[in-house]
Amino acid sequence: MTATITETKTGWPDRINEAARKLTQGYALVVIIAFAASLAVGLLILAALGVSPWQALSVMINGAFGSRMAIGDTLVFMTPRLMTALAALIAIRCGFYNLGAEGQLQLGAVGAVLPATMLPHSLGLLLLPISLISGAIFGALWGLIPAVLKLWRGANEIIVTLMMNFIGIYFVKYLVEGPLQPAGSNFNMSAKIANAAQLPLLLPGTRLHLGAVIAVVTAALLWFLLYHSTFGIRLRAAGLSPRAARLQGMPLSRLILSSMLISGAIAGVGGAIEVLGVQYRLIEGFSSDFGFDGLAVALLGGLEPLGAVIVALYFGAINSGTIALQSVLSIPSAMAMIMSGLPILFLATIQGFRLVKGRK
Amino acid sequence: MSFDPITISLLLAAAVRLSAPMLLASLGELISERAGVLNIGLEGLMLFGAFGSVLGLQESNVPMIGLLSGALWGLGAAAILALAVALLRADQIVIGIGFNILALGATSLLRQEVLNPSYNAPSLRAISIYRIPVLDHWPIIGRAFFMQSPVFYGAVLLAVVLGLMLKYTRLGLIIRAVGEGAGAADAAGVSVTALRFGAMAFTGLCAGLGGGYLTIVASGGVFVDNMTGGRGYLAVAVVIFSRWRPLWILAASILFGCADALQYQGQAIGLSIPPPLLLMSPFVLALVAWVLMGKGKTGPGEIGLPFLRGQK
Amino acid sequence: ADQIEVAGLFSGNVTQGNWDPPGYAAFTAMAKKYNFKPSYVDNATYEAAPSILRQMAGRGVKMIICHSSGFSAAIEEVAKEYPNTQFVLYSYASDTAGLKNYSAWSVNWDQYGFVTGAAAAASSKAKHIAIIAGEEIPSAKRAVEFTVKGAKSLVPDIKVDTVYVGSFTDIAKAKEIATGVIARGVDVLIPSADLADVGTQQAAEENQAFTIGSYMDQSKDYPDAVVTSTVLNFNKAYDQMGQFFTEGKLNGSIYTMDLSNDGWTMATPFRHVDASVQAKIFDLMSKIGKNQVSVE
Amino acid sequence: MPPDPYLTLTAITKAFTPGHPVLDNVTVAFRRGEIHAILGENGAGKSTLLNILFGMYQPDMGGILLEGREVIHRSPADAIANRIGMVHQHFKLVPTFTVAENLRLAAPPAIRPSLARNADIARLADSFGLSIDPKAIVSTLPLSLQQRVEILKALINKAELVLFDEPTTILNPAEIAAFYKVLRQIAAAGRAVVVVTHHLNEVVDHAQHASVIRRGKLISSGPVAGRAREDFVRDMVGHEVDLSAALDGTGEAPGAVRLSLQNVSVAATPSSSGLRDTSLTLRAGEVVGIAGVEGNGQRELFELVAGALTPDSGTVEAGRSHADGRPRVGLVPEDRHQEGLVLDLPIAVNLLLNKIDEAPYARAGRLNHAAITARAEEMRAASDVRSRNVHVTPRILSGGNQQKIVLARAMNEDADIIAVYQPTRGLDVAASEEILRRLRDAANGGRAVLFISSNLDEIMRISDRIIIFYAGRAVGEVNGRASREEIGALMTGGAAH
Ligand SMILES: Nc1ncnc2c1ncn2[C@@H]1O[C@H](COP(=O)(O)OP(=O)(O)OP(=O)(O)O)[C@@H](O)[C@H]1O
Ligand SMILES: Nc1ncnc2c1ncn2[C@@H]1O[C@H](COP(=O)(O)OP(=O)(O)OP(=O)(O)O)[C@@H](O)[C@H]1O
Ligand SMILES: [Mg+2]
Ligand SMILES: [Mg+2]
Repeated sequence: MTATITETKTGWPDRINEAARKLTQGYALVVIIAFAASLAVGLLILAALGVSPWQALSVMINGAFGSRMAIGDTLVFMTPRLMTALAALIAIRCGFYNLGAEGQLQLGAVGAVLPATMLPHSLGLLLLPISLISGAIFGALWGLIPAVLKLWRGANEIIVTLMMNFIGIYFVKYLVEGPLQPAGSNFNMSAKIANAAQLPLLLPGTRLHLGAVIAVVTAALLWFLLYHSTFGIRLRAAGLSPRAARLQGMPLSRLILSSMLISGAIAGVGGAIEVLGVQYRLIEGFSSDFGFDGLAVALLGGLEPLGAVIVALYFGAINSGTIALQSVLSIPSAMAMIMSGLPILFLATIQGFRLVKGRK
Repeated sequence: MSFDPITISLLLAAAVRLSAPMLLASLGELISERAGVLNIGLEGLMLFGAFGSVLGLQESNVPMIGLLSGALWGLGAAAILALAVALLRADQIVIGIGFNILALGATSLLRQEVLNPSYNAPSLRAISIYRIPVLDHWPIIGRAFFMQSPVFYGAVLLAVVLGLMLKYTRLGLIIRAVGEGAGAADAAGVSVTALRFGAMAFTGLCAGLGGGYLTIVASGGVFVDNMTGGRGYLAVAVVIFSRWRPLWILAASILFGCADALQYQGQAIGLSIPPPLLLMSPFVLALVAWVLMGKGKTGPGEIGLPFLRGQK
Repeated sequence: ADQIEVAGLFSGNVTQGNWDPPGYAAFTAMAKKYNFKPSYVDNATYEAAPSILRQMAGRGVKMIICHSSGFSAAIEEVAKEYPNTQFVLYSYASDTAGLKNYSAWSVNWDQYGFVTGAAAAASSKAKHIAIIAGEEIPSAKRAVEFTVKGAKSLVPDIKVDTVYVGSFTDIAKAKEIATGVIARGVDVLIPSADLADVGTQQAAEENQAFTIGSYMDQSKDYPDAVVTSTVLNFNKAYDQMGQFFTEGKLNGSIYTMDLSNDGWTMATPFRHVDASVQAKIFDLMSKIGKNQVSVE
Repeated sequence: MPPDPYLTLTAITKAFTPGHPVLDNVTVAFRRGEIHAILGENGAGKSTLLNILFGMYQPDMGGILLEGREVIHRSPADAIANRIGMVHQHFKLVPTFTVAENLRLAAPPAIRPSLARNADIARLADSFGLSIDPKAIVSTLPLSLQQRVEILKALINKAELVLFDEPTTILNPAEIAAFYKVLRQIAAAGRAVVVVTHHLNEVVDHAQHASVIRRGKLISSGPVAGRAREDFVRDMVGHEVDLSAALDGTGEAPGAVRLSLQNVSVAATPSSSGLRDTSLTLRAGEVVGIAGVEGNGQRELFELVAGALTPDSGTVEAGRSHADGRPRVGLVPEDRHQEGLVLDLPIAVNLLLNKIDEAPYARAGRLNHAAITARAEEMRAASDVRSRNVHVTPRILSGGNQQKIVLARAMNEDADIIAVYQPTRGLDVAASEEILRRLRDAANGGRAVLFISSNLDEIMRISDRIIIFYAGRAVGEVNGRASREEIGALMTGGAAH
C-alpha cells in the first residue's frame, strides 16, 4: 500500500497520529460503503436463492451482536485475526513484507501446547503465563528465520515467509499425527491442556476469553510503540526510506530483526491464544487461514493498529453472522465465504479508486 | 523398498502429471508478475477454470470444449480481478486474498445450482494421453515425458514460446518495462493499464486451463469444492522460486511434482516417512535451494505496486 | 403448537460425496416423519463448531445431530451448558463424557473394515489389493488395520498395499495413486478417502481393476469397477434418534450399529466376480453378526 | 515577422486542489527553428505545463493547437503520436534495463530498425556528443549518465517538438556545451525545442525565446535578444535579487584539522571509479570544493565521511564520533527524496531524525512530542521552511523547501564538519543563493565544509580551496580564484600528473 499524501488540519494536537488522520479522511466511510455494498450483493444472491433479504439481514446482525453470546463469539473470531494483522503490520511498517503470520501462528500454538500439556500441574497459575510466553518465543524464532535469511543471504522475504507457512502447517500436522498424539486417541490432536493453563473466560455463558483482551491491549501497545517511542519512529523511518535512515545512523539490520521478533511473537501469542482459550488442545487445521485473513485485515486497516482493530472486529462479526445465517436459515456455507470475500474485494477496490482519484 | 528403474519411471511420470496444472498456472502468473502484478488470486482463478471446464464438458460432452470453457471462465474471472487491480488500482495482495475466498464460495454455490451431480463424463482418454511414438519407449524418462496429455506438451511449448517472447520480442520488452518501471513505459507511450489488464487476462486463461486440466485430464471430469487445494498458492511460489524464468518454471513445477509423487509412491514401496514430512519436503527443498542460490534478482521492480501517473 | 426444532451439523458439503449426502437425506426424512422443523449447517470447521452448537442450542433447538465423530470434542464442551438440548453424534464414540444429554450412534468400524477387506480379498485374482485412504487420522488407521485383518482372514497370503492420499478432496492425486498401484499389479482397490474416492474409482474403470464402494451403493456411478459397496443404514439410525427423542429416551447411551442389528450391510448382487464370492462374504457377515467369528 | 507557431498551449488552467490553480490561464506558443526557454521558481508550474502538453495530466481548462488544429492528449501515447518528445525532470527510465533497451522501449516504430544493434546505438549516441555504453544497466550508472540516456531517448526519436525539463542539472560544462550544440542543430533542422532550466546563462547563451512563469501565471514571453539575466530574475521572483552577493571567507587562516583522509582506497564499481589512494584534509573555517565529473569517486568520498562506508585501506579521521562509532558530521546527501528525507514522516521528525533518540526529544525510549515540536518549529522558522506547520510531511513541499529541511538538520548536528553533495540540484536561483549563503556562514562561524558538486560555478563562488577528482584520485588542488579552464582540464584528466 502506498502511503497517502495528507496534511493535518492546523490546530491539531501535537501528537499527530496517522491513524486518526486516515480515519478522518473518510476511511471509516469507505469501510461502511464496502460493507453495505457487499451486503447488498449478498442479499441479492440470497433473494435469487429464494430467501428473504430482510430476514437474512436481521438474522446476521442478531448472530453477530444480538446477544451476549453473539458478541462473545464475534470477539472470539476477531482475536486471532487481530493478532495476525498486528503481526503483519509491524513488520510491513519496517519495510519487511511478512506474509508468514500463518506459520508463526502455527508455531506459537506448538509453543503453547508443550508446556500446557507437559509441565507438572503443580505449577498452577504459572502455567498460563509460561505457555503464552513459550508461544511467543516459538513464533518469534520462526519469524526470525526469514529476517536472518534476508540479511544474510538476501533471500526475498515474500517467498521465504510464504514457504514457511506451509512448513509450519505440516509441522503441526506431523506433531498431532505422531509425537504429540496421546496413545489411544481417536483424533489427530494433542492431549487436552491443564486447566490452569486455560485462558479464563470473561463473560459467563459465552466463549469470550482473556485472549480478546490480550489482542486489544497488544494493539494499543503497538500503537504506542509506533507513535510514541524512539524505536517506533526509527522503525517507520527504516520502512519508509531505508537509505535516509541508514545515513542518519539507524541500524537497519537490527531494526528488521527486532520488528520480525515482535511480529513473530505477536502471531505466536495469537496461536497460543487459540490453543489456551478456544481449542484447549493442538488440533490440525485449528487455523482457518488466520494468517491470510490477518494480512488482509492489516492492509485494509491502513497498516494502523486502530484500523486493524476495527477491520478485525468486522471480520469477527461476518464470521458469527454468517454462522447464524447457516444455522437459522440453512443457507449453504458457500454463502458465508461469498459474504467474507466480497467486502475485502470492495474495500480494496474503493481504496484503489480513491488512490487514483487523489492523484488525477 | 527399492528404487528400481520402473519405480523411478513411475515416480517421474506421476510427478510430471501432477505438475501440469501448476505449470500452466505458473506460466500465466509469470506474465502478470513480469508486468508488475502479483496475482495472489491464482488459486481462485484455477478454481473458476476447474468449475467452468466441467460445466463446458457437461453441456457439450466434448472434452476439448470443456478445457476451452475452463480457460474462458478463467479469463472472465481474471477480467473482474483485472478491473479492480489494473484499472482501479486496488491493492494486489488484498484483492487476491479476497478473491480466493470469494471463488471458493462462488464455485461451490454454482456447483450446487448448475452442475448435474450424476453426470457421467464421456471418455477423456483422447486428451489424457498421447504417446509420442518411439520416444515413449525410452527407459525411465519415456513414460514421464512422452506419454502425457497433449495439454502438457502444449504447456511445455508455451514455456518455450514465453521465454523467447520475453527475451526477443517487442511485446516482451514492453511487458518487462511495465513491470520494472511503469512510469518509464507510460512515458514511452505504452498504456500501463491496458498492458496489465492484458497480462492478467492471459494469467486467467492459463490458470483456467490449469484448472481445466485438473478436472478434465486428471480428475475425469468431476468438480469438487476446493479441489485445487492450494495449487494456486504453490504456483505463485513456483514463479518466484524460478526467478521469473519460464524454463525454470518448467523444471521447478516438475520438482514440486516429484516431492508430491514421492509422498505416496514412497508409501507404496514401503518408504516409511510420516506423510506430513513428505508433504513438507518440497517447501523445505525450495527454501534451501532458494537460500543457497543466494543474493540474486529479487523480481520485477514494481511488482505489487499500483501505477499512478505523475508520482514522484 | 410450534414445531420442535432439530438441527444437523455436517463436516462436509451435504450435496457432495457419499458420506454427508446420504446422512443429510436420512436426517431430512427423520425430521419429516416426526414432524420436526429441520435446519442444518454444513462445511462446519473445528474453529466454528463450538460456536455453531452454542448458537443452535441457545436459540432453542432441542436436538442437534452431528454427522461426524470429529465433533465430539465440541459436544463435550458445549453440552454441559445446555442441559435442555439433546446432542447426538453419528459415526463413532467410545464414551459420552458421562453427560445425560450426549448420546451417540456408533458404527462398529472394526467389523466394517474387516468385512470390506475380506470382500476385496475374495474378489482379487491377483491376490494383491490396495487401500487408498484419505488423511492419516486415527480412525482411518484403525480401519486400515482391520481391513488388512479381514483380507488375511480369507486369503492368508494376500498382499495388501496401503496408501494415504493426504487429502479427502484431491481426486487427481487419488487417481494418480490408484493408477500407480494398479500398474504394480493390484486388481482390487478399497477407496476410503471420501470425495477423493472419485479418482480411485476412475482409475479402476480406466485400467480394468475393481473396487469396493463405500457407505452407499455406488455401482450405478461406476458400473465397470464396483464389485459391491458397503451400505450404511443411515435411515435406521436417524429414525431411531427421532423415535427415542420423541419418547424422551435419549439418556447419554451409545448405540452400536453393527452386523447384528442391521447397522450396515453390503450391496447385492456382487458384480464382476463369481457368485461364490458374494455367498462367502454374506456367510462371514452373518457369522460375525452371531459372534461366531471375532474380528479381533 | 516570426513564423506561425507550430504548437500553441491556449489558456491552460490546472488545479490539483480545487481553488488553488497551479497554472492560471497560461498561453504560450512554440515555433519551429527556435529554442524556447521556460523559466520560473521552484513550484511555479513549469513541469506541470510541459506534463499537460505531453499528456501526463489533463488541463481543467484550455487546450492544445497543433499547427492550428485542436488536439487532445489523453496520455503520453497521444503526444508521441503527434511527434512530441519529452525529457523528464524526474527521469523516466527503467532502472533494470540496459541503455539500449531503454532507448528501444521509447522508440516509435519508424526509428526501431535503426536501433536494432548495439553498435548502431553507440554510434548514434556519439553523433550527439553524448557517448554511452549501450549494454550498461541504467541503475548502475551515475545520475549524470542517466540524464544522458534520458536526453538521448528524446533526441533519437526525431520528434518535431522536443520538451526538456531541466535537462542539464547534473551535466558537466563540457556536456552542457555539447548538449546545446545538438539543440541548435535540431532547431536549425526546422524542429521546435522547449527547455526548462534554472541556469540563466544557458538561456542568454542559447535560447531565442523565453517565457517566465510565476506562481502559475505567465509573466512574460518574448525574444531573448536584448534582455539581461537580471530582467529574467525580476520576472521570476517579482523583485530584484543580487546574484553577485559575496560568498567570501573571513580572510583568517583556516584552523585545526577537522577531517583527514589518509591514503584511502575503495573498490571500483560499474558506475564509479571508486577511490584510489586518496588523501585529503579539511580545516575549521574553510569550504573545500570537490569538483569532478560524476562517478570519479565523489560518492565514495561522501559515504566515507558519513561513516556509511569503510575503506578497503587507509584511514578516515573525523574527530568526534557518535556512540555507535560513526563520525559526527552534518550531512546533506545527493538524493533528497531517497537519502535526505523520509518523505512520509512529518517535517518535525525529519528535522530531528539524527537526534530523535537523544534528550530532550526522547526519554527512556519514549518520545517527547512537545519538545520535538517546539525545537522543530524553531528550526523551521530559522531556516524559513515554508510549510503550514511541522506536522505536515515534506512530500508536499517544493524541492527548495525540502532541501532547507535537510540543510537545517545538517546544521543542527553538533558536528564540526558539514558534508554536502549537490546541495542546490534543481533549486531555483533564490533558493540556491540561500543554501550557499548558509553554508558559507557555517564555515565563517568556524565549521569545516566539504562541498561536493558538479556545478562548477557555485564551487568556484563558495570554495576556499578546490580539489579536483579524476578516476578516484585527487588529481589537483587549486585555490578558489582559479580559472574555469584550468579546473575543466583537470576534471577530464587533461593536465597535472
Ligand atoms: N502531482 C501533483 N499533485 C498535486 N499538486 C501538484 C502535483 N504536481 C505539482 N503540483 C503543484 O503544482 C505546482 C507546480 O509544480 P511544478 O512541478 O509544475 O513546478 P515547477 O515549476 O516545475 O518547479 P521546479 O522548478 O521545482 O521543477 C506545485 O506548487 C504544486 O502545488
Ligand atoms: N503529490 C503531490 N501532492 C501535492 N503537491 C505536490 C505533489 N507533488 C509535487 N507537489 C508540489 O509540486 C511542487 C514542485 O514539485 P516538484 O516535484 O517539481 O518539486 P521540485 O522543486 O522540482 O523538487 P525536486 O526537483 O527537487 O524533486 C512542490 O511545491 C509540491 O508542493
Ligand atoms: Mg519542475
Ligand atoms: Mg525541480
